[in-house]
Amino acid sequence: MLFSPWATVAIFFVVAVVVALLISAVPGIFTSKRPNRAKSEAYECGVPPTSAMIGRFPVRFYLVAMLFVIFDVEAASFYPWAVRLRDLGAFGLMEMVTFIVVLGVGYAYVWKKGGFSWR
Amino acid sequence: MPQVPLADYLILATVLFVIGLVGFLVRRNPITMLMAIELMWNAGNLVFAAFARNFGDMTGQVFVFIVITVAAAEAAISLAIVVMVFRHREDVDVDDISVMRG
Amino acid sequence: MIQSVAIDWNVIAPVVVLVATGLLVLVVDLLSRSAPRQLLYGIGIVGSLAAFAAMLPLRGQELTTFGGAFASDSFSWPFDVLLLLTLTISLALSCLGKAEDGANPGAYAALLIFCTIGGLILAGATTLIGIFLGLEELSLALYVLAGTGYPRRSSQEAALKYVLLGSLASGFLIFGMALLYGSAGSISLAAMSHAAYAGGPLFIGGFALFLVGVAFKLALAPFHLWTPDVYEGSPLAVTAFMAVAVKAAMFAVLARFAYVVFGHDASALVPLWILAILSMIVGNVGAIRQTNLKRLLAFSGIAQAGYLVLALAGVGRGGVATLVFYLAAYAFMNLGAFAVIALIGNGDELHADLSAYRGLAFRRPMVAALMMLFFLSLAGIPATAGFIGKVLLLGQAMGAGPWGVAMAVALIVGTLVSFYVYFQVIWQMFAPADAEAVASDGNAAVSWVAVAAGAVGVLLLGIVPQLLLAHL
Amino acid sequence: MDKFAALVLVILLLPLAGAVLISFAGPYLPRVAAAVIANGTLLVAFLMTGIVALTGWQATSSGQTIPQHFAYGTWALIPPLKISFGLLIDPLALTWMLIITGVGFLIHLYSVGYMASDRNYRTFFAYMNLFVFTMLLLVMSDNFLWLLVGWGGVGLASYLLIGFYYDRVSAVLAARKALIMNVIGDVGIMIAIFLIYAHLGSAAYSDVFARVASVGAPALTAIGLWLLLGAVAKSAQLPLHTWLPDAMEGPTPVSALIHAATMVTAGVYLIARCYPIYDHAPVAAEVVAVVGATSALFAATIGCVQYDIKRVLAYSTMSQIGYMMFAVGAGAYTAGAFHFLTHAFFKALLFMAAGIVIQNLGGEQDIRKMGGLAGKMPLAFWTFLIGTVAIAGVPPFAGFFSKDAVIDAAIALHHPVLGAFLIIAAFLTAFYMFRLLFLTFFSGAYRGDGAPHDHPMVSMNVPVVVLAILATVGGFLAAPLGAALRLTFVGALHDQDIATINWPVAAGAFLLVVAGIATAYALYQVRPQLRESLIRALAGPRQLVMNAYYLDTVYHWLVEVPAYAIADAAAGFFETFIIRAIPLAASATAAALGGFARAWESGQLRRYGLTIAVGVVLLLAWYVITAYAAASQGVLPQ
Repeated sequence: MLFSPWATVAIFFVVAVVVALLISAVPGIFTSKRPNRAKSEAYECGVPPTSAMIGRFPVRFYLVAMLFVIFDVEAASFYPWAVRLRDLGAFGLMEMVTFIVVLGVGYAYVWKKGGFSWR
Repeated sequence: MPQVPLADYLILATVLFVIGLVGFLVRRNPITMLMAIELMWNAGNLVFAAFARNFGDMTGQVFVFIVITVAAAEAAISLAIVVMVFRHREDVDVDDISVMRG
Repeated sequence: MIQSVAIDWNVIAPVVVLVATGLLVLVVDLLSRSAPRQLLYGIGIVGSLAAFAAMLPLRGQELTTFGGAFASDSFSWPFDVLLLLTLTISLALSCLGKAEDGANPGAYAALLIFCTIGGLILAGATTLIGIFLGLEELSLALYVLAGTGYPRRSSQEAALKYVLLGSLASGFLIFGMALLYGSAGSISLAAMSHAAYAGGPLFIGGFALFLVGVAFKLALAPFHLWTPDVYEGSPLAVTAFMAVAVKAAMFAVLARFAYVVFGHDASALVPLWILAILSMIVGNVGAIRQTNLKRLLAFSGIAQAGYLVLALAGVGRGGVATLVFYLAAYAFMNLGAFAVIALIGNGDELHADLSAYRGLAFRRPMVAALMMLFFLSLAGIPATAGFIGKVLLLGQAMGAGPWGVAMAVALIVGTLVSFYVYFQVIWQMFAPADAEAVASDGNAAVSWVAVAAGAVGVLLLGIVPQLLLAHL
Repeated sequence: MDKFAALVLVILLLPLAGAVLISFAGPYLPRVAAAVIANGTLLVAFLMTGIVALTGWQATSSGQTIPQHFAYGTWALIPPLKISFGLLIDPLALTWMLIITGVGFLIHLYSVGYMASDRNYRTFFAYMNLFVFTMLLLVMSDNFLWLLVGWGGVGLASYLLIGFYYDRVSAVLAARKALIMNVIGDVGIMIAIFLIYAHLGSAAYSDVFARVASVGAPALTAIGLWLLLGAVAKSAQLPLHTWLPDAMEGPTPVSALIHAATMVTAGVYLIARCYPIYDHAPVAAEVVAVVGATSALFAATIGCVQYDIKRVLAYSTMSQIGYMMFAVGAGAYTAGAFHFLTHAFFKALLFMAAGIVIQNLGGEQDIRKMGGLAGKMPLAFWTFLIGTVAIAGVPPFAGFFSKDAVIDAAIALHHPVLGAFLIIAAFLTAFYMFRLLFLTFFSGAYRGDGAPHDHPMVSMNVPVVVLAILATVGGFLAAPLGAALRLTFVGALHDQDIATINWPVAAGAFLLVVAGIATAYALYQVRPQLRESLIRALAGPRQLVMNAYYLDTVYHWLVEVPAYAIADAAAGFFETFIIRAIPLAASATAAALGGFARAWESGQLRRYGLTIAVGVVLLLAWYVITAYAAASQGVLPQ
């Protein structure tokens, strides 16, 4: 009974959850917390900070990062396709053309709407 | 090379998954929460990959590939939304986002 | 070693048409300096109708393509029709003067269309990959759409909540799918039925997590919490779309999964029955004191999702017919109600507030009468589609053992509670108007078309249900 | 759908189309348009019904068979219940259809004049057309469910039309009373349908009647009695008749159409339609016969002492329907239908002639304030006279033949006591109708206040004259009607031929009729003093009868008073402790739950996430626990 697959799975889950919780909690438990003013100040290379630490987001960086991530990962789809291009033949070519057209329309749209301009 | 047993992968994946979940629940910065979610998704990927290797079957790996692609799109969209929401706010704390309730 | 992939273009014709329409909308928006948005949405509507035309020859056929990964069969067909209907009406409502589209109509229309494509894929998916891709396409586009009212803070908030919680739910879904894959050794649902027969922790754990992902999208309690906030914050036309299309597509998935995987033994679905009962309670009770109609309809949608689960109780062809019938009824009455909200305010979000309806029966008797019709149908009053739907659901549940009976009881009790909710709205319309009543003089023809479509649907299905039932 | 099926469907839907058109387009149409639509739809429907009837007649007499049953598909399929929509157009239904559309058209025409000055003119025609539609649905349906729809529909139309003068309290009360009584009957029919469905597994006539023989007599008797409850309420038979006299509050055309010619005979139709059930349930049939004959006599006695012209006619209607009920209860279905036919002619005629009198007297209905009107309103007098001799049963007018057919049946089918009731009722009918005639048109000079005037209106006079002709010659329809109905009542056990007259019985009945007329003549024309002394001598019984045997009072004490007492007690106790407490508790619970649901809906994203996580844990826990439970019972999968 104890070694039925269900018992295994129960133990398995308990272990996983406990380990995960432990890992999450360990830093909180073992770190020494002695905050002082200097520690909680923003680090501005030794110069006293001039403004609040939590400021505006650097939105532009995110924008570029997002676009990069998307197109980067889409580009990753080319690899398996390229490896098997010969086997896939004309069908594979057509498929990739369709894929690129769809991507291209999206790309053109982003461009036109000013997604790439460094405002 | 000794084969890593399937169960180890599963335990690792589950640990990752729960860490992601806990991270989602305890963090208040939406970016961090998104990272936690990515961790959960990738825990799923790990399971897929582990089973695919175990079965010697490609579909699991294809699935991983697709999940990664979708995850990229999802990350981009989430980031865009987070940026939109926090453009005009002082700090980034999801607990302050509760105009609607009840 | 690579088998040539034979694609039956007829099967995916509706999807192809919609993809082309979405791209066309984007291109038109790109090329013309100032295309009126009505033109873009008009293209979308035409594309939606074209996709419907492409579906007509598929009716009654049992076809698959992509090596059996995508099906167009008598099961998916009615769901596809509902999705296209919803797309058409949402696009129509988006044309209204005050409708929000984030000042970016091309992207807005394209996203609505891509959402629908996701729904079509979901309805036809027979493998986990199809389900995942369809679900994500639907969701990702909806996350953005929820935020298209972004000058409003509530819309921003809706998008943020939806995307974070939605991704979290997807995390469960993926992990669950991975375990299902592990239990079955394949991603096809047909293979999964063997694993289901064998039971076992991998399969059960996988299914439980999969169920979480699906229940989240269906807004089944306790995974429903996002629903009222997201419905309230999203632009009106998007809320209408979300309410109907997501439910239709997700119920297609859930039903296919239930029939293919649990066709022989539905005992593993018991938690789903519990979620349904919980949803009926939470949805109806939560709606009691809402003052925002979108929010009220969100809670109502939670309860209706619970009702819809009844259709899956008990196995048999009747279940799918019941499901489709109630979904159609639900689509008509919800789209109708949203169309009325859009009608009187010309798409303005202010008119989602209940106070805008005080005295409507005296200012706009025809509009108030139609709104009353939709709410009577939601309440399940005879001669409306909602009534017949509930009768069918009860019939389905009563033959499904003790859990079915429990759900039937919950449906009846929930319906009684919902009377209070819905009649309060009707009561408001007949209450004397405030002096500072919001102007409600919107009269656009396009919203009338949507309202009329809803009204005709509700009445026809309510009076002559056989019109639909005969074809299911 | 073939041509014939479409034609029949159009007959049914035309009045509905008229009602809808007048209702929705009415305010934008001139008054005359409403009248034209209402009359036009009915005239066309009547002509089409005539075509159907003649086609059927020709086909049958040349030995062919034509379809009687038209199926239009399934209306709803809610397994295992299947409700189809179809029409059954057999001679029985056609008899009723011809009267509904034909007499209905004449009464519509009459209303054009009668209602000319009413401010709710369009509403009136919309209601009237609605009534015709529902009545047609009732008789044309091929199953019990649509019959019930029509049955409820005519009740609704009747309610609307009795309360047509809604600013009169008495009219509103009368409408309410009629509705309540009718709903009692509706419930009876519903229960009957449930029983039919439970025992016979279908609600379609064809299925039900085919399977009747396979069901035991007790079940059929129960079904028959529940059906009878509906019939009694709708046809104003004992003991649910008290709404009919009050229903005279409605406009006179309404009384003529609904409360004389058509709706009140729905009970007769129902029992004739269900003849296989009653043939197999002799007890129920006997009850029908007893109710009918008793009602006939009962109402006739009351008719002798009433002073309101329309109330006299109302009681006479109840009495005549008693004849029909007796006939169908005894098994002489054809005789019942025949009496329905002639009664529709002469009773509609009487009401419409009375309507002319009432209108010319400025709304006066009390016959004590009439008198001597024969010369002043010749057309009304002559037509009323024809109606009177027809209903009294003077040959060769219509009533003679049909009433004789019923009395013949009573004798032939060995109902001596009930037959005696009917014969006495025939005597009384002759008496009270001629009393009415004498008091209204003769008995000295005019006794009313305002001067009587005669406004001849073509639209009112034409239908009256047409009906007068029909009331005169209607009796000769016996042979064709009998031949036609033989096709419906196939295999009926006791059905009687109506075309042959049992002359000794007829002569005896006629003598009684003459005696009745003579008595009326003696008391109201020749010797008014005798009448006065008779009234003094019989003051007690007269009081009893004048008050309709105090049945209203009995109901008041038996039903209303206890009901109100219970209600008061309930208000005192239940209301405080239970009725008010339950909603309070319910609303408190709902508010608490609602508060919980709203508090749950905190707007806090991370709490939503936490809820999801907890939900997942509970879900997994459920599966693990159930798996362990299954494992401990040794049925663990795998």
